[in-house]
Amino acid sequence: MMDDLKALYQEVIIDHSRSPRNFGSLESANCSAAGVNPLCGDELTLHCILDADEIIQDIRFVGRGCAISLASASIMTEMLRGKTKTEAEKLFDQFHARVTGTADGPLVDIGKLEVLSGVREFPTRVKCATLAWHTALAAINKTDEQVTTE
Amino acid sequence: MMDDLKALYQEVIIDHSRSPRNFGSLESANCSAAGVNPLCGDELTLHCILDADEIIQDIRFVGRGCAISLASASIMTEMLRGKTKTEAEKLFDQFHARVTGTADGPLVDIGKLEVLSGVREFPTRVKCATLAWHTALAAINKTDEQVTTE
Amino acid sequence: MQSALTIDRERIATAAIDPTAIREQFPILSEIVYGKNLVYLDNAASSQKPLAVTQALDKYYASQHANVHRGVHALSDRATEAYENARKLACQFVNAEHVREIIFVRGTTEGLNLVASSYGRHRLKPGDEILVSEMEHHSNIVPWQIIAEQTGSRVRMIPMDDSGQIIQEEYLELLHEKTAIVAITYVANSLGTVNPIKQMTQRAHDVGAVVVVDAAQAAPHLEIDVRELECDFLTLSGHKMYGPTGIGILYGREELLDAMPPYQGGGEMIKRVTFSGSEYAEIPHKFEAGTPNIADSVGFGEAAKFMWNIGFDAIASHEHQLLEYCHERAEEFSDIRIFGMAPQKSGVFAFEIDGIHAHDIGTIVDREGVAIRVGHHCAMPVMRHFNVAATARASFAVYNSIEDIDRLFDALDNARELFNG
Amino acid sequence: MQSALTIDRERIATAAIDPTAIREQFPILSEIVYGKNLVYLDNAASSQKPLAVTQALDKYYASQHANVHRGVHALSDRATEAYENARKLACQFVNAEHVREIIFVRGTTEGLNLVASSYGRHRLKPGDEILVSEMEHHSNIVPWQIIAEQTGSRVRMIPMDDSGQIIQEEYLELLHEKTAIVAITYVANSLGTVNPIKQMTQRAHDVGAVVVVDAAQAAPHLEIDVRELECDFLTLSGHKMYGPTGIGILYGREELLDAMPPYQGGGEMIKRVTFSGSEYAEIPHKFEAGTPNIADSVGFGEAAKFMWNIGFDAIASHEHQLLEYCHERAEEFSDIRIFGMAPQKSGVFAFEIDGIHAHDIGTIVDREGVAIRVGHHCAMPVMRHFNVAATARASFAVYNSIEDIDRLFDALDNARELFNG
Ligand SMILES: Cc1ncc(COP(=O)(O)O)c(C=O)c1O
Ligand SMILES: Cc1ncc(COP(=O)(O)O)c(C=O)c1O
Repeated sequence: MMDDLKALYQEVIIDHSRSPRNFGSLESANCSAAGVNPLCGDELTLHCILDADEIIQDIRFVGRGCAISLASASIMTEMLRGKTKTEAEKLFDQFHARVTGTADGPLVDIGKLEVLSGVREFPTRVKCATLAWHTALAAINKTDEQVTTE
Repeated sequence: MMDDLKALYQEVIIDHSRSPRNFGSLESANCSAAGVNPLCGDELTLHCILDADEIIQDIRFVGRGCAISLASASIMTEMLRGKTKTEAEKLFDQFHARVTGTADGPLVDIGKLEVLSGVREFPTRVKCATLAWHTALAAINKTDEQVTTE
Repeated sequence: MQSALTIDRERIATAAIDPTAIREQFPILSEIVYGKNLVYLDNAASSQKPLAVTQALDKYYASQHANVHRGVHALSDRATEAYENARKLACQFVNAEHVREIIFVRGTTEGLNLVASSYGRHRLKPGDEILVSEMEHHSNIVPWQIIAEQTGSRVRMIPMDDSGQIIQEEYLELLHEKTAIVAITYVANSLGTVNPIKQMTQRAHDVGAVVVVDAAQAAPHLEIDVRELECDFLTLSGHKMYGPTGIGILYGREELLDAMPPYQGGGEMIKRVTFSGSEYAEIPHKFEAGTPNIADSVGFGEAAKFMWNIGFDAIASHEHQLLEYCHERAEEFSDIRIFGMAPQKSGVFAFEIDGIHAHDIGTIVDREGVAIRVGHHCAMPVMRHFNVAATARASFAVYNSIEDIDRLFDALDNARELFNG
Repeated sequence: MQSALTIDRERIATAAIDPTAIREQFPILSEIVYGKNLVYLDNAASSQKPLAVTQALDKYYASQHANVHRGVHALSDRATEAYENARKLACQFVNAEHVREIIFVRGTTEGLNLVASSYGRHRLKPGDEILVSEMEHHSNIVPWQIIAEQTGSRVRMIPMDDSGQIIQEEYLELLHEKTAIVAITYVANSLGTVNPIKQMTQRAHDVGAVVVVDAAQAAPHLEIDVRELECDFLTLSGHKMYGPTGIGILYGREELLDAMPPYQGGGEMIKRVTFSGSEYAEIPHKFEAGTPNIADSVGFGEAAKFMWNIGFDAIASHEHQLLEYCHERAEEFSDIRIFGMAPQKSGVFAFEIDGIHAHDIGTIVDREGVAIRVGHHCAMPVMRHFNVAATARASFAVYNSIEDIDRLFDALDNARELFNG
């Protein structure tokens, strides 16, 4: 089988997709957003608690989707807890550049998100990898509108 | 110049188109119809007097058009005066078959209409040659609707 | 159904169609993707085009093109003849009585919108009902929702059962004197179900409703006969039946089309225009405003001829064998769930695999050169019925072979390996 | 204007364009009709297509086709990329700011209907006024009449003078706070007049009206810049600018498109469909229901490149010289009357000959291989203005030459001979 498929579907990804972390609702959330990937109809709802200093105190999601989108949501929630809004945005930019292959200059360290960089070889799946992120940014920016990856 | 053009634009045709016979309105008409050739926007209105025996007592037209349509209207009115409705319809069928080249069997005598048979070589102009006829038949059949050659 | 071991390859090999010979007419089928020979099983989304069709386009542009209908010069005459001849072929394709009952549209979606907007606006009153089945493509739902909102009428859903068949008793229950329109698909794109159109039409006519048939998925597989079906409107897309993109047809019964207001306004569809008002042309021109898609209409006619040359019986039996083979092979695997088990079913194999999202399946088989469609197939209510977000779908055309299906099943093994180790 | 004797053939010969070289890219121009070499002067109705365009169609079907947007397989990806790349080219073609402001439509007629129906229904109130000039093509009149009737608004005519120019004072008189929409053509197809769009747009904006520009006849000749024009909507047809039939574009300002309801409903234009209601996708997809005309969009992009390669300045100056030459040659004849004498005029030569109906002229020159258009040119109000039923019209493209015009004038002599000889 092809290496790029193996790079995409690493064990970590399969694992996160089967047992997503921070999966569930968050009663006390003060910001939420829903995202939809019109490509496959997958939907994802994101809840988080943003404190007065714009620090993400807690973040959870519910929804269904392909392995890539679930793993991405799962890993993202792990990484965003404790980050400020600005840090979250910056991280997304770095992540986005990595999965679209548009990063220039030396590779920055994106931590655990690294496991998703195989998406680079699958342009049609970039939307799956970024859906959770778009939704999270909409939530913490308190954009009411539903997010789509189109 | 090409022979078929000369056959189409015979002197008789040019003459009829320049000085159409039976051109004008007919106050006492008991049936009328308007026809339009959407190809060029030409319009023609036909008036006639049909008596109790369905004989065309008088027939006149007004309108404007190309040489073919004016000549056809002019010659038609000359020929239809005195004919019965049924005779008119039969003559049209013969004329139509001649100008579309769909007549089978030996050529019937269509009298003066013969000068228009050059239209056969110009399929896009059949509508011009038959507009007056369609309108006349609509009039004597008392069809209210406006006629078009489409 | 037979078990996998007894698959009768010989029976299949003696089918009326030789896909290898047919494939030569489709240059794209020789494409190599990721180093593999392409296996194209996404035909329900859009089929590939034979050379006869693309060459007809070339020929049209190289020797016949001009604008149609209003010219007296030679090319305009040629173009008009080519275009109107395509209309005659389309008329034969659905066996309509009159050529003027055929309107060229962009595709099924436009055909349905034309009927919803023009017939709907003319006919629907507040309180009227439009029945739409649960298995419709979005194109046969959304236009009705839009016109219902504008006219105060109401869209009601005819439910289906878990085999993917319309529940006829429920349909009869829903039908009553308020039913103005019944909009149903001939073949369901997400399930393959072939609906009993004739029977449903008769019942609809009993209560005075008109029937609009979405034949997008029927056209590539079945011989369509609007007179036999007795339907009032029927529409289909060229690009799903070996024809070019951008063209399709709408059939409508003459009396209905005559009574309807125009859909779009412009050149070609008028008799006379003044600033105090305009008079409309006769059908079909009343519904064809503007310069039509002349070249692709010609290509559409060529696609119809391509299908006639193969023959509908041969097409149906070939595709049926592919479908049976698919079902047989699926039996080998306990992790495959098939969507759509209607006895009357055309060449669609929709499925999911336990624990692997359709989207991932799509990506994995793609790397083996196998093109299938994954997602909601523009049929979200069907997905909701089965409580899934997406399914995987392989759909067949005359050029597909038993080997193509084996390639699909081999590729599915890769997915299992990646996900289940 | 110079007299015929002083025609500067040298000046013409040194033009930036060599029609002979260009003609080789158009196979149809080698057609023989009635034993004569074709002279195609019916470009305003529809232009011919260069090999670059037809080859792009072939290439698309032979290596890239699948349905767009929703597939994860390789071909679907190629098709989507080809289609969205065509949208980028279209965006550059009209110099729009955002790619999402470009909607693919069948042609100008559909573009105008989309705006009339969708923007019109959203915006027009009883008593509102829509201003439409006297020189509009029917496609820019009838859609407004239809929506005016549905919304209780009113279409008013902006008159033109006998040179074929919009009377600006009358336009200013008509503009007031009830004016919701101004719909004007950039170039008039029956006269060649180039209208002062930018200036008219500014005046319309002063009273809060939006401006819809019909650029069908501008696209083949002028560099279009929606930001410079400041118009709100602009639409054009591919088939008049060397592209395939069945495709065109509508540009609309983002805020306006965002606020408008969809035009057609179906696949591709939704986010989510349920029987209790549907949510629509973002622009441009909201306005592109159903499978788009993918191949012809790609062909459209290729046509834009064809024009860029030649260059708009070269195109304009070449066509201007042909027009001047036509006017000069017309001066030789006292029986020719020209329609359209605006100082700003593009490559349209509309005329009549004393005592010979346009229709007869068309037939006679056709037999010499010369294709011109005769009739009302879908501009009946213009015909009424000049009190004629029909005119003859020669219209130019980059492949036309001075010889073509000589051939036309020679053929006109035949008409005179038949009628007066
Ligand atoms: C000025 C003008 N507007 C609109 C149209 C309609 O264009 P289409 O027929 O391509 O829709 C035309 C072409 O006939 C035209 O010349
Ligand atoms: C059943 C059905 N109806 C309608 C459509 C819409 O057809 P198109 O996209 O060609 O307008 C499709 C195709 O996607 C379909 O499968």
